[in-house]
Amino acid sequence: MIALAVIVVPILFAVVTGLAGSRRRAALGFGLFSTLATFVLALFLPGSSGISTPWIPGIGVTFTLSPTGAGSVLTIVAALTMIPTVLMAARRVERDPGAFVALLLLMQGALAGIFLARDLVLFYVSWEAALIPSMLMLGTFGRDKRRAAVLKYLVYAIGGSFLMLISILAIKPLSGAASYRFTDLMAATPHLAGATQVWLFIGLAIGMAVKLPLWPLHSWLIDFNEQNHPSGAADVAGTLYKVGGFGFFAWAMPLLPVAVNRVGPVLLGLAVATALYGAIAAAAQTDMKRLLAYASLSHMGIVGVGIFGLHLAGLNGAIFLLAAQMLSTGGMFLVSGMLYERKGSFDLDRYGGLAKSAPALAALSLFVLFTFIGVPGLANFPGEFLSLLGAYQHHPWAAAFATLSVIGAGVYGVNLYQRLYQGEEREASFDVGALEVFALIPLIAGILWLGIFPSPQLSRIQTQSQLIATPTASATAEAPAALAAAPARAGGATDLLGSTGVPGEGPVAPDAPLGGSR
Amino acid sequence: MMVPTPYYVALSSVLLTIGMVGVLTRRSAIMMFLSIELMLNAANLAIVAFARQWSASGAETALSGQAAVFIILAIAAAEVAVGLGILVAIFRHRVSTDVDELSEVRL
Amino acid sequence: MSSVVQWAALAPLLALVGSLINAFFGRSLKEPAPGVIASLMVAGGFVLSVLAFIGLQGSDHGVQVTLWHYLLGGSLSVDVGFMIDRLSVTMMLIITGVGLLIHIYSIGYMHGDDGNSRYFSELNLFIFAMLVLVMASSFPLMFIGWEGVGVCSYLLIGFWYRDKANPDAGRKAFIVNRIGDVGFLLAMFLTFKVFGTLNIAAVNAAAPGMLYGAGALTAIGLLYLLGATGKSAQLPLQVWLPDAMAGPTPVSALIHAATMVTAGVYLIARLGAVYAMAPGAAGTVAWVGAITAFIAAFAAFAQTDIKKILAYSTISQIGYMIAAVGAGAYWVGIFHVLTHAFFKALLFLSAGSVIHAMGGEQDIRKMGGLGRRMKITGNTALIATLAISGVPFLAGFFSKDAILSSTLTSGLLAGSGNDVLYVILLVTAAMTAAYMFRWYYGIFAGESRVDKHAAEHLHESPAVMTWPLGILAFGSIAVGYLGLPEFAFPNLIHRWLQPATARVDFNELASSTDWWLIGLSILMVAIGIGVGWWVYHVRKGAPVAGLKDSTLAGASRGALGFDALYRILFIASGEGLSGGIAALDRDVVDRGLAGIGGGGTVLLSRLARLAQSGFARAYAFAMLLGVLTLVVVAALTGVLK
Amino acid sequence: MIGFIILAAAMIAGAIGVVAFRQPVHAALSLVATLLALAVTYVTLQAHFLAVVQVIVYGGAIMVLFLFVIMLLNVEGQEPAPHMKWLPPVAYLTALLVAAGITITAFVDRAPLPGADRIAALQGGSAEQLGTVLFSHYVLAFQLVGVLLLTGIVGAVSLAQRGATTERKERQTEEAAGERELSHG
Repeated sequence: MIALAVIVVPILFAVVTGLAGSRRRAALGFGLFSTLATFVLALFLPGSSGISTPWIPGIGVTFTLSPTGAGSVLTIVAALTMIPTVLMAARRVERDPGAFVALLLLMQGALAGIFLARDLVLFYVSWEAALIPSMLMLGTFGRDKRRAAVLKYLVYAIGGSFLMLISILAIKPLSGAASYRFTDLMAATPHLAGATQVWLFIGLAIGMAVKLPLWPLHSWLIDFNEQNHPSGAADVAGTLYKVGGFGFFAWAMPLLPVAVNRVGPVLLGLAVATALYGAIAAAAQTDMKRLLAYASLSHMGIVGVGIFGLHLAGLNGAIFLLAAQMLSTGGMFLVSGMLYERKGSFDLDRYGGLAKSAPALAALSLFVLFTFIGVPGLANFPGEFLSLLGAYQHHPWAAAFATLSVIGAGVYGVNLYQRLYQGEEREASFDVGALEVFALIPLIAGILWLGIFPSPQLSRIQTQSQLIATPTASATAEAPAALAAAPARAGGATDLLGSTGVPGEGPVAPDAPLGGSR
Repeated sequence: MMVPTPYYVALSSVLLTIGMVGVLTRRSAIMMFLSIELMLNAANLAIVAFARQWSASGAETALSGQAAVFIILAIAAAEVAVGLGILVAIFRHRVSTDVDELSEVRL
Repeated sequence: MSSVVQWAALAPLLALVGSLINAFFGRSLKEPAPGVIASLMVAGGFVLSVLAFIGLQGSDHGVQVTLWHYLLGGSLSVDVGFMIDRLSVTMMLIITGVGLLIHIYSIGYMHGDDGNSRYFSELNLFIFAMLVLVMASSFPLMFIGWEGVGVCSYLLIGFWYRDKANPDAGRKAFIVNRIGDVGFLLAMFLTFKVFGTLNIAAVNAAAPGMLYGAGALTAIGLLYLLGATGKSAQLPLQVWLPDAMAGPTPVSALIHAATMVTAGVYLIARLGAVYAMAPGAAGTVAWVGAITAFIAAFAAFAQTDIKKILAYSTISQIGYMIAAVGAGAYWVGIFHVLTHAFFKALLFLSAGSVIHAMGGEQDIRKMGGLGRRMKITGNTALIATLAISGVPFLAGFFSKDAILSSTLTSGLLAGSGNDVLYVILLVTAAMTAAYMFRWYYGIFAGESRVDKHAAEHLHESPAVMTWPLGILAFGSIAVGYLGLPEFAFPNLIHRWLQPATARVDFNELASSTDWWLIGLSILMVAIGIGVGWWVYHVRKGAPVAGLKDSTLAGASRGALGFDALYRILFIASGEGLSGGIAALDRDVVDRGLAGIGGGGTVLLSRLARLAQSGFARAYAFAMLLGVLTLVVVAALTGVLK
Repeated sequence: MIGFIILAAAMIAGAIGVVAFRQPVHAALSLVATLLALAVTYVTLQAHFLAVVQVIVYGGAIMVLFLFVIMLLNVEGQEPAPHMKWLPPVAYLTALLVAAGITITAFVDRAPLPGADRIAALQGGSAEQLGTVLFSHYVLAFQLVGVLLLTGIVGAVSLAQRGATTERKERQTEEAAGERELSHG
């Protein structure tokens, strides 16, 4: 039932906030209460019970929600990210903040629907429902050239969704599944003929690749971020909406394993291209938002590498990275909004030396930035690392190329920091206010939480990763089999050390008292 | 002597197309309306003819076609009432029933 | 027993707490509180390390402390856990011990800087990351420390961020290090593929069971070497370290001389079992080290910046260490890390003392004769110079000699040209002595070239700075005796480290040959010192006079043009590529797709607009056309049936 | 058959009249003629009840409404359209094609038709029979039509009423203004 509440509460509050009109305090109050309540509810998602009732029985559509697996992780993190976003939106949107907050809350409800739905049609409905608020935010509150951006966004999104819809409509009759429920589909679709699977998969893949986004279907993202409201709140919502990877992970890939084996390498190649392309293009940007857009495109490429690498570690990592980048990319966009408030521009040439008059903002930005570029110990790293590691196990060269994007991340990351905060200060500015600190605290807490203790979330994700058929170990591990007399496994490391008697690393004291959180 | 159904259908089609021509060539909304009524009745004729054709199957719903025509008649009555109401309102506003002048909905 | 050792796991935590205290409350603390807090935290870490050191005396085995589960995915499982064994404890002692002295020194050096608390926060964060690096029980955790020290290095190089050159240097260091990190990442991926685990101990345990010289092991070795070259400033990634001298001098001493840059040496020593099975990789390591040592020593001759000379010297000395671990003499590499930590930290801190006294001047052409005004600094610098030059009975002599003999006798390098390596390193030893005496004479001896204004303010540094100098000077002499030549004397450090490092075979030499080799290296050092003394002292050549305008001098000054080459090869082409891709995306991918889609749509919409005349009768006609179509279809199907 | 031909001729003549007459009143009356002929045709098709309804509802109520409106608005005949001069000829041609197509289809389609004897035996179309069907199978549709009619009435009334009230108000203000002028004058 909590799963339903996580969807319904934000939507109800969106209606209430919308009805409250343009009163700023109402928007702030309702918005904060709703996001906090949703976050608390979301924390109880793991372990709660799901829902499954018939919805449109005539065509086998059910209303099925499941608070397990990757969806619950993403829902929790998205709910956390929404708190500062609503806070900033309610304070910073000049005209009609109530409508903006209402749209954000609608977005949150739809996102929770995407993450928790275990019925393909319900998933699609949520997927399309999220499009409306994100489009309205861009179209109503965006900057000067928003009309072109909206048009481009809609063309890409609807074009993709249309193909996806065709596949979704076809998948049940073709496979003879009992309903659109995931478990029913899963019982039938993997047995479809190869060619059928490929066509169905291509339809789904195009819709999801637009949202991932995968090169060359990414063009909308850049304009979307550049033209959104300068507070950055709408960009955060857009970042949360980069659910293409989750679509592949939760639906397209488990349902159509044969197609994944055939089409997967192509998608992996595109993902590698996306990762490198985004990182390289980001280094040349002079507009903060465009830079962030390209950089997050590069991260999405790594998500793709993890997913299409078809290794459990990579699958876990990709979804984890998706969750972590909600916090880090979201944080970067909020920081960009804070900077815009100080200088009234996103042009990096107009910045410099801000660390002198805004040292705390510099420190907080640097923290989020380091997360963003995947410095280990922080939230993005486990995801990036596992994604690339997983892909490497089956496709070493692809993963090696994708790993080069790490260098690009270093380049655009430190360039950005240097151009914003270092050097001689042009004109004095002011340091973070209480609002901004309160906005960044949840994000930083989340970053530390995910960065230091990733394994509970990873194990939750893994329950779902296992549904995707991965190539068996024997097919890929020929090298170690030939090389290793006794390949060690992580779990058995201690035993191995004790028995082999290598004069090297000292054997491990079993059951060290400080440990034991396994 | 029974007149076969195709004759009725042919008659119906002639009436229908005459109505169509009326809709297309007359500019007065009243005249277009009259033509539309004509087309409606042409369709009714065809339905009644088909109803007779298929009622021969002896099914329980043999009179479905006639029931449909009955309902269409009722709807036509409502349509005419509202349509003429709109017409009167437009006429009050514009002192004309020329539909070519009513092209404001164009972008 | 082992519980004492386990407490060492708290050492990183202490440093982290110190960093956080200074980050959050440092600005409201009055000097010297931030420095004192930071120093106390490091002192706590040092005490814990000493306790662990004592605790490990009796046992050959390390202690593995597992804290919590970090990563999982299929068969991959990584814990956050520390491995405290003799190797890591040795590194911990260096980090916290030398680190503590440098922290104390910094209290005096950074006095009055408005970023005081930020400085100590970042310095403590560095200690935290470095401890994590050496204590990590698994590669990903080690990588956290590995990049963590890189981040701290970036922050501290650009500490005085207002001068654009400093952040530029920090950026360069960060990016070059990231290139090395790619090597580290790929090495981890391959390690997992080959060994099925990322636990360091498990990999080391499994490696001896592998095929000797297997390609996969060589690849792993080379990839970790790439990581090591980035962090330890070895060829081809050595270019960042000289620029890194832009940071405060104690930072150069701690990060860019004593600890962080030796991480590569530690990594290879830690993975000794893998390199011991991969002679190709080990040979490459040794060669990279030897060539770097030579090139950097050559580049040190023509530098005029007091710290850049030391930076090139550091690169050269790390080259020695890398050569040693490449030869499989892991204890020797760590031994040189230890001795180098003392005398190089001492050199940097002496240089810092000079810079402090000169009011920020770093050009040795404007120094000279300072030993007379700054007695303590001058004398400690002399001890350090003698130690690094390899003068007998000082620390550098013992460790350098061990490196020379191990490269000559290593069985692992049997196919990689032992003797050539030995000769290169021997010549480099003479060069080291020569350029270090150029440095010493240029600053502390001879005539004063200090301008009048600066000369008036010349003063010896306060006690908080000179005491660490003294302790380090003592260390620069004493620690060498831990590793007396093995063939004749008890060698404490080898015996201590042996259980924690992999075993590699070395050829036995006759005892007399050993003595001859020592004599040879003493001779080379004597030649080096003699040349330095003659050129820079007796002939009173200004530090740059001897080599002023030759091509050789130019090559030395430009460090063989690596910077210039990379600027063309990578920076210019990288910027070109980046700009090109950005333009491609803007003009081709975006406009192209938008053009095809948008242009087509516009065309269609123009056509469609023709139909939308706004005349109701036109719409009716359109409907009629539709009816006609239906009828025609129906008629045709009817007729044709 | 002869009866059918006469009825068809009357109907087509009436239809052409609807389209061709200039004056709306003439056209409306011509439509009445067509509808009455249609009612007779319904009788030949055994739709007795519908024939009656056709006369009462169509020929009576609806056409009277039309005539009222025509008289009320005083609509007169109009000149041919200035726009889309190409439309009438094209419309004639298209209409001809449609009629031809439907006729051909109706005669050519060889779907099996039930025998004429069984059709002759059919005695449906009385009020009782139609009522039975309407109130059993199509009761929901029937009810909905009732609702629709109600809506139509409300809509028509409100459309008419709104115009009326605004006019009344305008008239009142004019009168008030006139009175003021009078009092001042």
